[in-house]
Amino acid sequence: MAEKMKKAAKVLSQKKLSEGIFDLWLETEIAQNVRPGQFVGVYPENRSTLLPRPISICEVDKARSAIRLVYRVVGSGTAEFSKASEGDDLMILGPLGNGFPIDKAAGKRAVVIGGGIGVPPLLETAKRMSERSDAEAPSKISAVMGYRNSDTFLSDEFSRYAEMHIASEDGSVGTKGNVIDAMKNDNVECDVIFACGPMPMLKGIKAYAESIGAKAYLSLEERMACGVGACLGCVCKTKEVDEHSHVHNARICTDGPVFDADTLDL
Amino acid sequence: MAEKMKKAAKVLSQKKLSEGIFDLWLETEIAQNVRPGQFVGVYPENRSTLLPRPISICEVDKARSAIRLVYRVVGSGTAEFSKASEGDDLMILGPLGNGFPIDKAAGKRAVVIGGGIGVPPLLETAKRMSERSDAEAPSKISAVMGYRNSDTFLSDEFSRYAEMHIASEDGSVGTKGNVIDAMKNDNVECDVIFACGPMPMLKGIKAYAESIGAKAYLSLEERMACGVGACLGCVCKTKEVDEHSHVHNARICTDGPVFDADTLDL
Amino acid sequence: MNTAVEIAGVKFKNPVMTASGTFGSGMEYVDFVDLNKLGAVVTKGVANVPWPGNPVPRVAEVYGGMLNAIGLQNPGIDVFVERDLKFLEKYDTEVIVNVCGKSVEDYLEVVERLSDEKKVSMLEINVSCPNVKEGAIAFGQNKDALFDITKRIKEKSKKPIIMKLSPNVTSISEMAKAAEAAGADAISLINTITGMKIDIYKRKFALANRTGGLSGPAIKPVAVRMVYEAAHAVNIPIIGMGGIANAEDAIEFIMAGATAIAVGAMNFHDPYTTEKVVTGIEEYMKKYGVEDINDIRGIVE
Amino acid sequence: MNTAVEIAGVKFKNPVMTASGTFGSGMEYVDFVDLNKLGAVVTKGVANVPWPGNPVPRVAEVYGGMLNAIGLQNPGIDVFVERDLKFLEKYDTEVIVNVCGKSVEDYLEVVERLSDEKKVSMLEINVSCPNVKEGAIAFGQNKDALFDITKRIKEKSKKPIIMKLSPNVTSISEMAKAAEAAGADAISLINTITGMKIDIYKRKFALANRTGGLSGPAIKPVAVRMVYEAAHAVNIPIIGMGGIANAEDAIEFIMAGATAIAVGAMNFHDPYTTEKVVTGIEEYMKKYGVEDINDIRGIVE
Ligand SMILES: Cc1cc2nc3c(=O)[nH]c(=O)nc-3n(C[C@H](O)[C@H](O)[C@H](O)COP(=O)(O)OP(=O)(O)OC[C@H]3O[C@@H](n4cnc5c(N)ncnc54)[C@H](O)[C@@H]3O)c2cc1C
Ligand SMILES: Cc1cc2nc3c(=O)[nH]c(=O)nc-3n(C[C@H](O)[C@H](O)[C@H](O)COP(=O)(O)OP(=O)(O)OC[C@H]3O[C@@H](n4cnc5c(N)ncnc54)[C@H](O)[C@@H]3O)c2cc1C
Ligand SMILES: Cc1cc2nc3c(=O)[nH]c(=O)nc-3n(C[C@H](O)[C@H](O)[C@H](O)COP(=O)(O)O)c2cc1C
Ligand SMILES: Cc1cc2nc3c(=O)[nH]c(=O)nc-3n(C[C@H](O)[C@H](O)[C@H](O)COP(=O)(O)O)c2cc1C
Ligand code: FES
Ligand code: FES
Repeated sequence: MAEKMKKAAKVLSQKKLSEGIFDLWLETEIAQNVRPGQFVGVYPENRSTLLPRPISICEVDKARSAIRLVYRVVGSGTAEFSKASEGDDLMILGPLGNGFPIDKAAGKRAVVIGGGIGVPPLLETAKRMSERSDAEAPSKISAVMGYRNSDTFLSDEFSRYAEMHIASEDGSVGTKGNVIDAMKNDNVECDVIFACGPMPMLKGIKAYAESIGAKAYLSLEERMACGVGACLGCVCKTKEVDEHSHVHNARICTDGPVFDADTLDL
Repeated sequence: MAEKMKKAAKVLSQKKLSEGIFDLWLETEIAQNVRPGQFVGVYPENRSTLLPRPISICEVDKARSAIRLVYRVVGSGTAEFSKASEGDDLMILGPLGNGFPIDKAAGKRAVVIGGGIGVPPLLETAKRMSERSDAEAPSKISAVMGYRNSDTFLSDEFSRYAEMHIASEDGSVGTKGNVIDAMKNDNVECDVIFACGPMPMLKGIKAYAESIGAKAYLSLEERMACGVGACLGCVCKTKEVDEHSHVHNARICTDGPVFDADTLDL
Repeated sequence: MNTAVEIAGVKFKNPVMTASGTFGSGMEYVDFVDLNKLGAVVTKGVANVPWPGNPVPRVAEVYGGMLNAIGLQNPGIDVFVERDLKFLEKYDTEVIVNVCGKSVEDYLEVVERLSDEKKVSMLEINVSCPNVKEGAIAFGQNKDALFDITKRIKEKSKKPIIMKLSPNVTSISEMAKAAEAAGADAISLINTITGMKIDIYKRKFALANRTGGLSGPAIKPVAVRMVYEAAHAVNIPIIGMGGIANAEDAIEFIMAGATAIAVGAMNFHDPYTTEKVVTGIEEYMKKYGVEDINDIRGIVE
Repeated sequence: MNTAVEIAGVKFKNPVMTASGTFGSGMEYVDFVDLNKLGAVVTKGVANVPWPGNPVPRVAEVYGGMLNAIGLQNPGIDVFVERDLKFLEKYDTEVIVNVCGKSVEDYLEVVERLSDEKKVSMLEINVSCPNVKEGAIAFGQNKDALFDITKRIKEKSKKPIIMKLSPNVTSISEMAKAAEAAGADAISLINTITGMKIDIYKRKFALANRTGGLSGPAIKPVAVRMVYEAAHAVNIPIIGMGGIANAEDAIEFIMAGATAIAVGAMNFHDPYTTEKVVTGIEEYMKKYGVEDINDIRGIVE
């Protein structure tokens, strides 16, 4: 696994992607060794807030040694990041977590599913799968993205790598409803799921995958302090006794954020 | 007395005056109603430090609605201020304190005495006296400035308003020794003293003024919290019971920073 | 929309007060704040006679707050009544006088002296100042002593009594219960937490008094917890304080169980804070459809 | 220049340790820190059997620090010895094992189990975790209970014992004296201060456990004061912690009377902190002509 580091990363560009959502490219050597679904901790400058903000890696550009973060402004940390512009430095900790096991999709019909601000990490996931050599590649890649309304940020980029399906809560785009509704509605073919989004969506996917006999790998979120597995702040419940903790708990930051849905007690 | 306010002030210019000493012009309406010897509280952006930094007003430019601060970088607040540049905003609280009573020098031989980073507030003091109409003006204005070495920041500007005398600890410029040594050495004529600098210097001046029968007005420093007379953090000892506190304590931020030396128990 | 709260029969137009010792008698903040807009002005602690307080330095900045060891400097009750109280008479706001003393008798003298002052709505009894050697804190760290002094003050006072509790105790619930059992009309908390700062270059304490009271945003989580614990231990109203910087903080205290709140050290960071908190609470209520501020008190259980 | 310190006959190459629970067993920080450079690795609390800990959210950020209510999740002593201790054997650093329990018997079981483990230099007994309902904190907030458990552990343990004290007490001096009287070889302080955070928009506690322990720079002044008070109350060595972010903070604790210090929450802000503190202390000593770190211990009186 790539060595973790905390280092300054230079802002290559930042733009507003849609209301309250920002699109940030950072130059960092972390880019050289990243798996899709991994994340970084971004540190605010504001010295009254000391913890890193976990943000998924949305895309990687090895040639420029750059990673892309797409994030929503929700509090003081993300508000601060949104003000960074080209040439500024941001301190980041990473690469963190395990990432999506895309080799599990070799020869299978893979579906990446994202809900709201869970969409970003699936872009690199879809991209990597699409770049694989024939033997390792999925037989098909679909993307199912759930949004609140017609603000379907990033969806255009997914269509480069995957067959696109959209669900929107207000029905303004694609299927009215959630991602499962879209899957059913559009008859999305599916052997393996890689998903990230709010907990109710993930629970729904776990149940749906079980019902159709597909495998699902879910990326979870939890409040974090260390980001490196030391504080035991960010656990989720596991069905079996976890190998590291020896209780029914796994660390999302280190053993996850991506888990085989079958191992989780959601 | 001018109403106090806390407002953003725009940086008009900032330059390094000498090693670790910065010269900052701020645009602020406070400029319209300032007395020499008053100060402002400057707030760091760094949200882990919440208290205002008291900095004396070194010069006023009413036409530009601007005040000048000359300060030494000693800690995190001043270090941060030193990085501000044209167009930046700094939050300031002011005008604070009473200022030097320059009317007491009408028709008298006035001497402004500054030591180290106590020099700045005396510049506006000397300037104002020099601008007074004949009846109110001192009969003579001298300036005695004490420095560590040949880095005699601001001294050239004093020579516009006052007869200049310099003392340096290492003897590299002017009289070797302190400001009293320079006064004696240069036979500086003196009826009224306005002084600001380290406590040992102020004690020396108080004693010297008594010995030659001159009046002395001393500007004191103390750790402050509120800057407006509410917290009672910044007191100095007074000979008599103070009118406000009803004990032998006066508030430097509000009853001072300038005190008639005769009223102080230094 | 109702922002008024009631404590011991006294009606405050809103729950926003000034924390004792951080706002003088209001006089020092009139350039910044319209005192008429505040729920109450809580004055600096006053004793039966003038107190000179501690040597300087009395204040020191620390991460997210400050230490103070003022030592309750005050001009004594006579000057206070003549000057500060007279000044406050001009304003349409409730006045709570913070009372300090070295012995029970000291407190009683001030309490009696204020009992007939019309402008005084309540008395806040400071038994929790960590910065004076005698009396004061001793009453605030021992539940029997707290019970005793509360009872004796209640016997004498014609004004409702707020006991101001120290956070430097093992169990705030027990202290709150002791105050309630002795008849206190309300409690306020927290006073400052005892702290220390050393200048490693000068090899000296930052404060002449060595220790001082920590206040400011740094202590807010401790204060919220203690307000919550106290609110679940007693039935008398609670005035919450400790690091309040804005309306969100104020509402956090109210949701933890406080009937009113006070702004302390943050007045020094932003002298407009108290008024901004008043406005901010109204905005929150409007935005989230809170009809009556009393409806959200203690709502997080 | 000497940076080595000694506690109960154990020699530490420098006074810099990791605060229990913030550094795992060191394993999680090897990408950032050379464990060989540290005075000691203090491990996460371990019990006789695995503990699942509290429900999430377990951590919340606050001004200048954080709240945690991990609830002492741990894999139990067997796994700890097999895996964590084995891992630490590779390093040339002292190992202090933090021990938790719900009853005296729980503690004794772990203490006995570790008594013959070569790699273990000392045991730190956590009687001050505010986040578990049973046991633990009760021992840390009552001086008789503290005396009793300390005594019983001392009778059984072949390793020197550090009692880790809670700051949530009226008098830290009394607690320190009780630990000393019962035979503790050293004390460490402070554990976290109990705090609370409420999300006023969700109208929920930020932590599932409601309350959590406050740590980080926000608590440093309280920690320094308690180290100072304890150092003046007892003669056994003190390991100081609470908000240490850099070498200056570390030296402040040492000047207040600590023999060694530990870095906790600030590891999360900067995973290199511990090593930077080691280097920074050396630089300070060089610059200010301190020959032996032991010369500045408790120098500010
Ligand atoms: C593994 C992981 C990947 C994530 N990837 C993304 C992403 O790609 N894009 C994106 O917009 N968001 C992502 N999030 C959520 C993101 O971490 C939060 O929105 C962010 O931390 C909020 O910080 P703030 O200072 O703006 O908010 P504040 O509310 O001011 O933060 C206060 C504290 O709470 C924490 N916090 C707040 N919300 C969350 C949350 N939802 N999850 C975890 N911690 C939180 C903060 O980190 C901080 O410690 C991810 C979270 C996790 C755990
Ligand atoms: C009335 C008055 C006028 C002053 N005028 C000037 C001036 O014109 N130029 C100048 O360079 N300096 C002046 N000073 C000193 C200046 O206030 C301090 O150097 C400054 O506050 C240091 O802040 P810091 O954050 O850089 O230092 P830090 O040491 O990080 O500050 C920590 C805390 O200590 C306070 N503090 C530190 N040093 C002093 C000090 N000497 N006096 C009061 N508080 C202090 C800070 O305000 C802050 O609250 C004046 C002080 C007073 C009281
Ligand atoms: C400078 C200063 C002076 C204080 N003086 C008093 C006082 O006279 N009486 C009192 O009961 N509390 C006093 N306090 C405590 C405050 O009223 C308040 O309880 C405490 O500061 C916590 O609130 P904060 O964090 O908002 O400041 C003082 C606090 C400060 C900072
Ligand atoms: C996430 C976390 C977990 C902790 N776990 C333990 C523990 O298992 N045992 C213990 O004695 N102290 C534990 N502590 C307390 C720390 O060791 C330390 O005493 C406290 O955090 C103060 O130091 P700091 O401000 O540097 O973090 C924990 C603290 C944190 C933040
Ligand atoms: S955030 Fe510390 S273990 Fe995951
Ligand atoms: S700084 Fe508060 S009274 Fe002077």
